[in-house]
Amino acid sequence: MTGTPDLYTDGGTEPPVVVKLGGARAVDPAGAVGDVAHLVANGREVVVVHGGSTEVDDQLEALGREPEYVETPGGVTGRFTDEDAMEVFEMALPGKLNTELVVGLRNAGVDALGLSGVDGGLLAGPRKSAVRVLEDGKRKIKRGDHSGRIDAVDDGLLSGLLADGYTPVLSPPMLGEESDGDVTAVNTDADRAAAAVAGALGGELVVLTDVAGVYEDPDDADTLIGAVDGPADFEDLEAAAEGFMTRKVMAAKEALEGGAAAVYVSDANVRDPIVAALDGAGTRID
Amino acid sequence: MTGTPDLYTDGGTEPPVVVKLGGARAVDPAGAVGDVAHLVANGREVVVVHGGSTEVDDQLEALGREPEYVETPGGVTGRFTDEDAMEVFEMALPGKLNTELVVGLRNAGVDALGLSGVDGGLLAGPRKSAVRVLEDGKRKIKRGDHSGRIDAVDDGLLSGLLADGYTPVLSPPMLGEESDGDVTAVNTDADRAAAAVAGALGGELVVLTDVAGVYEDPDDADTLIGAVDGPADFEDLEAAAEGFMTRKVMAAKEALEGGAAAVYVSDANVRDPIVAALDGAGTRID
Amino acid sequence: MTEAECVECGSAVTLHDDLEIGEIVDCGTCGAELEVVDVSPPVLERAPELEEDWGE
Amino acid sequence: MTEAECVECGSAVTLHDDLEIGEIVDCGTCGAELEVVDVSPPVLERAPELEEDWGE
Ligand SMILES: [Zn+2]
Ligand SMILES: [Zn+2]
Repeated sequence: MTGTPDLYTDGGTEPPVVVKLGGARAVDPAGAVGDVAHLVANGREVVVVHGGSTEVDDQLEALGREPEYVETPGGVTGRFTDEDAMEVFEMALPGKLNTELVVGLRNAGVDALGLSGVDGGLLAGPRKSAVRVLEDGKRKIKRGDHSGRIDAVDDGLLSGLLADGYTPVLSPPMLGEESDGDVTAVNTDADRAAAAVAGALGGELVVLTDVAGVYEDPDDADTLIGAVDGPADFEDLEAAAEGFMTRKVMAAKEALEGGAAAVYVSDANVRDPIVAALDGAGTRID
Repeated sequence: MTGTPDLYTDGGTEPPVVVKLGGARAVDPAGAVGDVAHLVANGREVVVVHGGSTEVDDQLEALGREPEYVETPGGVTGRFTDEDAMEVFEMALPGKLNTELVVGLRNAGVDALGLSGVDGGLLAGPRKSAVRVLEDGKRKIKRGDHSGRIDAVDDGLLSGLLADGYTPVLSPPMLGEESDGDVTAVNTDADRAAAAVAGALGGELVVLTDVAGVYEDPDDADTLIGAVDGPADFEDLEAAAEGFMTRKVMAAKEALEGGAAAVYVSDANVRDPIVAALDGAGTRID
Repeated sequence: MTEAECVECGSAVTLHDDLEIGEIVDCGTCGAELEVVDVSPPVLERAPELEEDWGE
Repeated sequence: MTEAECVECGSAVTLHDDLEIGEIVDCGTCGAELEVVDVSPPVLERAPELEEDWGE
């Protein structure tokens, strides 16, 4: 999907870069913040997307509440976000983390502007309030979840802000559409949010994580997969991905299917991590 | 400052309306939310500004911390916002309250988009970290406060969003500029933030509160001041204002000096409170 | 042991005693997945198909 | 009772015993407002002018 340079709205030949920063404690944004500043100073359009699952847990615990995780029959573990948890989610992500990241980027010279997925209906899709869970070996339907999957991105809002020189800093929640037409703030995975944004903008998606990329064998540093080109390669990648990396690979697939130019999964904890990723340090998926 | 209609960017003759919703529990935003929807549906540009001091206190208490208030030698009581309190402030205002208000407005059909003052450097000015306080009868300098006063509004950002059909929903913190050039998220009064925005946009400022307006004698409902026109009237208003109303009147003054078309102080808890205010239900200041 | 009727094929579905609301049981006859929406007396509905999804 | 020098006029300023850092004292000679920036030994600086301001 890359190869031939196209002309973008800014008159340049490079697509916007969508950078996903981790919520995991292992992912230090300091290097990434300076790197975003370099890219922007060099005229590149950048959108930053961040998660913050551990911060949600920390704040729940500070408030004396217990984070609730459920296992689905398929073996996926995920947060169950009831109404109270959603409130803490809003406090942790668009509240604390987004504000701090915007301030950090502004101190690096970036005209950063924070938005959650509810703002302007930026990240929208159907709300899912029921989940299938496995509890004590029993399959159950559990209701009251606040989650959803993005099926629409207001790319016009982002393009407008980018054209005006702002660097959007995005975070969950997304805008969940109920069957009765009402909307609610709901949880969504930040990797997939970044993928949806990269797809909508035709951008390059850089997913920064706490390992160097996707490995054929995670215990063998020599088996880092450098480039994934075409369906056969991608099947190998899907087979190789384990644990949390499965989600990164699924996000990569969604980004490319949505129109992203390329996806990079790479290490956050190196010097200039975004430029390193774009230069091929981690796993590149086309 | 009103009287002769001017042409505004939307081609209409009416300036934007800047609505300040309370943070106080007494101010129910439900009526205001529907009213914003009416105004927007009728082609009026609206900017919403909200506070949320009681929510900050509630969250501090839920986290087992004590809200800290100080008294200045001049008798003004205000929050002392240390670094920890600022974090909770971010969680309560741009996190929880702003997200909930944006969702509420979207459910009323408004294309609402939330921003804090740090986003895009929207509300900026010098940070003040030292305050003069009166403690046990002693005057002291207390350092480590996170507060500031807005001296610049990015009105271009707001105009652009309004022209694109969005209704900005703004909240503190503001972007505090340190003497070394760094920036920090800092506390600022939401009434004065609304005043700064109304001034920058040449808008009409509607300050919704839990009383009908400014009274000559707060204990006598017949003494509501209906219209304040000119400096002599304004001096009477300043003399009449007591307690928290002193701050509303000071905000009104700042708004008008900054270029606002008019200021209305009026009751939030009536039907269609914004339209009622614009129609003269409360105190109108020119 | 109690029984309830499968909403898909009408067969009797045998249910264990400590049945919980929200639990999913399979119809032994037609294989439909049924959600327990009430327990006394037991009421079954077709269990909704739900994608495996997750948030932060 | 201790003393410290006024940074504005050089006069000796008499200080009470339970002096705290941050406290503001007035110079009896020139009237300057002085901030106690250290207590042992006491050090005075010109107290900053600060506007009355407040947040949420
Ligand atoms: Zn059946
Ligand atoms: Zn002196």
